[in-house]
Amino acid sequence: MELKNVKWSADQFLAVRDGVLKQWETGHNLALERAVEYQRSVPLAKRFADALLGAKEAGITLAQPRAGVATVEGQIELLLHLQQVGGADLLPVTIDSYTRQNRYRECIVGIEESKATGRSMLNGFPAVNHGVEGCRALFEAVGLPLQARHGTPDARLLSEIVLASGWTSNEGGGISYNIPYAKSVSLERSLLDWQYCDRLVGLYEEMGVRINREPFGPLTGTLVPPSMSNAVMILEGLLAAEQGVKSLTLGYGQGGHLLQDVAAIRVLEQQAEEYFRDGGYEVEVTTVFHQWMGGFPQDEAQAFGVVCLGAQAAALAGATKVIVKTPHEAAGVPTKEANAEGILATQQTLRMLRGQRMAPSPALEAEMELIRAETKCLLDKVHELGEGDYAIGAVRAFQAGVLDVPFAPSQHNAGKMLPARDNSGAIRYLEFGNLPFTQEIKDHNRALLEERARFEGRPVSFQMVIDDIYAVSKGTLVGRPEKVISTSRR
Amino acid sequence: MELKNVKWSADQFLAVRDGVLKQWETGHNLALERAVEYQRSVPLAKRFADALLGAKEAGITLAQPRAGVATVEGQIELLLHLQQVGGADLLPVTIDSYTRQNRYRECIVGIEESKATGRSMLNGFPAVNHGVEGCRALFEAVGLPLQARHGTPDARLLSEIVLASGWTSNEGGGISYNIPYAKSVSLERSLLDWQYCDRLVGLYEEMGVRINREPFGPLTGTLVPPSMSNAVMILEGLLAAEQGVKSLTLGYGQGGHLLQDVAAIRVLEQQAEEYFRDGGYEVEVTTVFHQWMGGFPQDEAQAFGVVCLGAQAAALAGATKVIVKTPHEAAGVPTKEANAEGILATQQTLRMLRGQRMAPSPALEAEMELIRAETKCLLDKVHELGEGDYAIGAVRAFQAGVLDVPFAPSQHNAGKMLPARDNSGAIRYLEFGNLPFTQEIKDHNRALLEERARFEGRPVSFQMVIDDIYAVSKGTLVGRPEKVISTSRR
Amino acid sequence: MKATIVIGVIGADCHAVGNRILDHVFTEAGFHVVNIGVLSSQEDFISAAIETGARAILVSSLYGHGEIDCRGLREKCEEAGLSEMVLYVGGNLVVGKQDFATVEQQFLAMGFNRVFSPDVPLEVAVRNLHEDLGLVV
Amino acid sequence: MKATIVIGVIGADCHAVGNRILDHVFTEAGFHVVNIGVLSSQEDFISAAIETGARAILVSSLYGHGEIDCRGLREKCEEAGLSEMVLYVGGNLVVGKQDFATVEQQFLAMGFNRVFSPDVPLEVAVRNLHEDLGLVV
Repeated sequence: MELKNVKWSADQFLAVRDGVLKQWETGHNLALERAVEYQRSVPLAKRFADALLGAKEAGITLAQPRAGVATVEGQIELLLHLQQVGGADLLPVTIDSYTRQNRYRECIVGIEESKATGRSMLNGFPAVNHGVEGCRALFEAVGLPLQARHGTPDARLLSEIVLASGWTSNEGGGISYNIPYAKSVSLERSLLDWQYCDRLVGLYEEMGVRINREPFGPLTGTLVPPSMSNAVMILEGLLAAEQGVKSLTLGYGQGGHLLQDVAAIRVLEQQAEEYFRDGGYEVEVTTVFHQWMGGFPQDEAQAFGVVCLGAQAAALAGATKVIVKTPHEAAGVPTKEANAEGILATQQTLRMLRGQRMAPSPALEAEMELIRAETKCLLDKVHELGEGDYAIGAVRAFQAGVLDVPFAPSQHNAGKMLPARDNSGAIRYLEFGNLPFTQEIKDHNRALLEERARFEGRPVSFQMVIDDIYAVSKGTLVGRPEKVISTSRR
Repeated sequence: MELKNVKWSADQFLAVRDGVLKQWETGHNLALERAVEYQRSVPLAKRFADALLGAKEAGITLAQPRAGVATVEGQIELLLHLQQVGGADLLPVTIDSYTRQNRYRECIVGIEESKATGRSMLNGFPAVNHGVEGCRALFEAVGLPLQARHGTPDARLLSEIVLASGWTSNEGGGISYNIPYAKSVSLERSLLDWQYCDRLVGLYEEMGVRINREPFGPLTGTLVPPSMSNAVMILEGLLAAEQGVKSLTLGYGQGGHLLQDVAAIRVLEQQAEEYFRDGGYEVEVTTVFHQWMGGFPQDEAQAFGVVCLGAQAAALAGATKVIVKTPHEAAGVPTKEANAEGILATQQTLRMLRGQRMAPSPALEAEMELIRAETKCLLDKVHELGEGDYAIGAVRAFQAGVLDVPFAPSQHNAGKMLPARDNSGAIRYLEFGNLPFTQEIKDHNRALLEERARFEGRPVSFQMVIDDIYAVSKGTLVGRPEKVISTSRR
Repeated sequence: MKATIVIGVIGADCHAVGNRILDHVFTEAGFHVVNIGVLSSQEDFISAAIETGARAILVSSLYGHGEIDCRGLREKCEEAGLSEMVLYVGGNLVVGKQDFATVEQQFLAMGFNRVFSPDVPLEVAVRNLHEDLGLVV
Repeated sequence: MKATIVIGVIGADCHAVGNRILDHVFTEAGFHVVNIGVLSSQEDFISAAIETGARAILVSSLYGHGEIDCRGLREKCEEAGLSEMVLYVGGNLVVGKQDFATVEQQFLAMGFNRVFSPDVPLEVAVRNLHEDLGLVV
C-alpha cells in the first residue's frame, strides 16, 4: 500500500488485517464485532475518553503512572496497588521491550523465568503473548480506565488485542514510536502501520465506541525543543484524525523551565485545535504532560524534588493528565511501593494547586509566540514537501532534516540539530541542521545561548549539551562548568 | 523602664544586663568584650549576614533546616549530618520548649533522661543550660553559619549566651515570639525584652560585628493573611533597626497559593525597604520563606509534595532563604535522616529553578497591590494609635484588635479576625474584627469568599475555616465539602 | 444536663489551633467544655476539674514533651479525690516518629484511659467519650 | 596506534543518549570506537569485534532485560576465537532497584570483566579500560 494521508477504506483495512492477526497465535480468530460488543459493555467509569473530557471541563489534572510486569497476576496486583494505595486516576499497562520489537518468542522466556523466580524478568507486560484472555482478565480486575503504553513501531496486532480486551486508550504514533524507538524501521512503514492502528480506532468509533489515542510527546526525552515535539504531535494528530480518531491526547515532556513548559502545553493545545479545525476534523483535544524523562538523581529525596516539579508544571500549565515518575527512577523499573509514592506526591501537589494556573504575562505570551512561530515553520515546510500531504511530507521532512529529533536512534533521523539550555534553563536550538526557521528565529535562539556562554565564560559548544544532559541527575537544571557553580554558591 | 521606640543608651542596657545574667548560673561572668572578641574570630564562611547578602546578590535561595536535640554531642552529630548529607546552606539550633518558657530547671530532667535513654527527651537544644562552653563546642564543630531558632518571649539570657558563642543570627521578636508563643506575657514586657535582644545586636554592631536578626514571619502558621504577617514583620523590623540592627531577614509562612505567596514575599521586601528608608534606617533587608507551617499529611510521599511546593514557591518568589520541612512533619520532630531528605528534595527544586522567577503579570501586580494596601492600613493605624511611636502603637493596636493574629494563644490578642481561603486557595479575611481596612478592601475580600461559597453551595462560615485548617493534611489546599470534591473528581 | 469536660494543652506547649477545634467539636457534640488553653500545668487541669465538677480531662500535647509532662497526672487526680476521672491524651506525644502501639502502651501504663494519635478523626474521640461516660446519644 | 573497542546497546533496548556520550568520551580518551548503536544482538557485537580487531566490547543495557540479553556472550566470544576479549557491561542491568553487589556478582559470573552501575563516572571506566588493556596514559 502506498502511503498517503487518506482514510483507509474498510476493504483496504480488512485486507491488511488478515495478515496482522496471523502474526502470533493469540491473534487468530479475533472477530472485530465481538470485540466492539465487549467494548460496549465497558462502564463509563472505565472509559478513557470520558475521563479526560470530564477532567478538561472541570479544569483538573489527572495522574497516571507507568507500570508493567511479566505476568497477568503480577500486573493485577501492581495495578490494584496503584489504584488503591497510590490513588491513580487512570491506569497504564506498560508493554515490555521485546513485544515492542514484535519478538514474542523472546517474551516466552521472560514470562517463564518470571514465574519461576517470582520476580519480573521483563520490563513490561507482554500483552500479545497473554492475548485477549489475559488482557481481559486484567481489565476486569481493575476499576479505572486502562491504556496501553509502549514504544512499538508496528503495534497493529498489539492494538487489536488490547482494544478487544476493553482497554480504552492506546499510546503511540508513526513518528513518535519509530524515531525514538527503532534503528532501521522506515517511516513509510511505521506511518502505514499506525494508520492501521488509527483506522482500527476509527472503526470502533463508527460502531459507537470511542477510543482515546495519545501520540508520544517526549520523543527521545532528551532536550527536545518544544516546537519540535509540538510539530510532531500536531502531525500525528492530523494523521490520526484523518483515520477517524475523535479523542486525541497530545503529549509534551517536561523540559524543566517552568515558564517554557507551561507555554509549550498551552500553545500545543491552541495550535493543534487550529490545525484540526482547518483540516475539517472534529476532535476532542486534551493534553498530557510527562514528568521529567531524562536522567534522575540516584537519591530518592532528590528524585521526589524532580517528580514534584513535574507535578507543579502540569498543574500550572493546566494539562489534562500528567504521567508520573517515581523516586526509583534512576534505578529503572520501580517497585509498586515506589510507584505509588510517586503518584501520592504528585496528587498532593495537583490537589493543592487545583484551580491555580500560571497567570498570563508578557513573558509567557512571548514564549508561546516563539514556540508557535517555530512550530509553524516546521509544519509549513512539511506541508510543502508533501505537496499538501502531511504523511508524505513527514517522510520527506525527516529525509531532509526538516524534522530532526535530538539523540534519536533511528537512521532515518538526520541528527544534525543540537539543542542546549539558555541561561535561564529553557531549551533552545544550538545547531539548526536543516530546520526551516526564519533568520529571526535562528538569531533569537543563538543570542540566548550566547548569553549563557558569556555567563559561563566558555563558548557555545557540544560540551554544554553533554553537561545539560547530566545536569538534573547531578542536582541542577543547567549544566554549568564546576567553577561557575562554586562561585555562584559562594 | 517605659516602652518607647527609642534606642536604649548603653547605660540603660547595662543596668538591665546585670539582672539578666543572674537568671541562670551559665550567665554569670559573661563579659561582653570577650564575647565580641570571640565573634571577631568567626570566619567569613560562618557569618550569617554575609551568607545572606551574598545569596541576595547572586539571586539564589539558601536552604536551612530546623533541628534541635537535648545534648551537645547529639546536636553536633545532627548538624553535621544536615551539613554533609543533607547539603544545608545554613544551620539552625532549634531551642527546646522549656527553655522558651525560661524553665531551665525542667531542662535538667530532659537532658539527664536524654543521656540515660540515648534518645532526645527534649524537642530542642537547651542552650542556656549548656551555656557558652557547650554552645561554643557546638559552633566550633560545624562548618556553616549558626542561628538560634526558638519562640521565646524573654530571650535575653539566651541571646547573650548564643551570641557569645559565635552564633551569628537570632530569630524572634517582641510580637512574633509572644502572640503565638505565650498565653499571658504582656506585649510591653516582650517588646522591651526584645529591645534588649536587638540592642545587644546593636552593641555588637558598634564593636564591628554584624549579627543577623530574623523576626518570625509565620506567626501561628495557620491561615495568616499575608498583610497581617507583613505588617508585623515591618513593625518588628523598625523596632530592631531603631536599636541598631543592620542585617534583617523578614519572614513569611507559605500560604499554599503560589501567586499570593510570591506576591507576599516580593511586596514584603519592597514595602519594608520603603519604611526603613522613611525611618532613616540603613538596613540590609533579606527575606525568608517558611515551607508550610500547618498540618501535614501523615503519608511521607504526600509530605514530600508539600515540602517541594514550598521550595518551588520560595524559588519563584526569589526569597533569600527557605526554612525546610521534612517527610516526618506530621509526626513532630524528624530523625536526622528525614530532616536531610527534606533538605535534599528542597535543594533539588531550588537548583532546578535557579534563575527562574515568577514572571511579572497583571494578576501578580494586583495581588501585590492588595497586600500592600492592606498592610498600609494596618501600619498607618498602628502609627496613629502610638502617636508616632511604633512600639507604643503595637501594644495599643493589639489591645484594639487593629493587629489580630488568627488562632493565637495569647490573651493579649483580640482573636476577632477570622481568615479563610477564597475559591482559588488564596487566604482572605472572612471576619474583620476591628481591622482598620477601607470599605473597598473589605468588600473585595468578602466578594472573593462569596464566590467560593457559591461554588461550594454553602454559606461563608466558620466551618469553612475548620475545613481549610485540615485540608492540606487531607491532601488538598481548599477545604471543600465532601460532595464538592467527589463531584469535581467525577 | 450536659457532661462537663476539661480540655487543655499541657506543659510548655503553645499549640493553640487544635485546642480551638477540639473546643468547637466537643461543644457541638453536646458537652460542656471547660477550656484551660495552652501552657497548662497538671495542677491547672485538676483545679479546673474540681471547680467545674468535670467527669473527664482531655490532655493535648503536640510538641513532644508529653512523656515528661504527663507523668503522675493519674496519681495527682487520686490524691485530689478524682478517682473516677476519665483521662484522655492525644497528639504527638513523644519526640520524633515512633511506633504508635509502643507510645500507647506507655501512656496507658501512666493511667490514661485512651491514647489518640494525631490522625484519629475527632468524631471517634467524641464517640469514645460518650461510651466511657455512659451517655446515650 | 589506537586500541579499537566496540560499543553498543544490547537486545531490544533503544536508549540512544548514553551510547552517544560513551562514543564521545572514549573517542576523546584516545580509543578507536566502533559504535554499533542500539538494538544490537550478541552476534552484532562479535561480528564487529572480529571485523575491526577490537580488544574490548562495552555492552550497555538500560532497560532491565540485561539479565536475559547478556547470557552466553562470553561463550560466544570463545567460540569465535576471541578468548582474550575484555568484556564490560553497564547500565540498569536488571528489572527494578536491586542491591548492586548482587547484580555485579551475577554478571561477573557470566564472564564479564567489569560491571558498572549507572552512577559510575565515565572517567572511571576509561581509566579501568586503560589498565585492563595495559595501555600507558
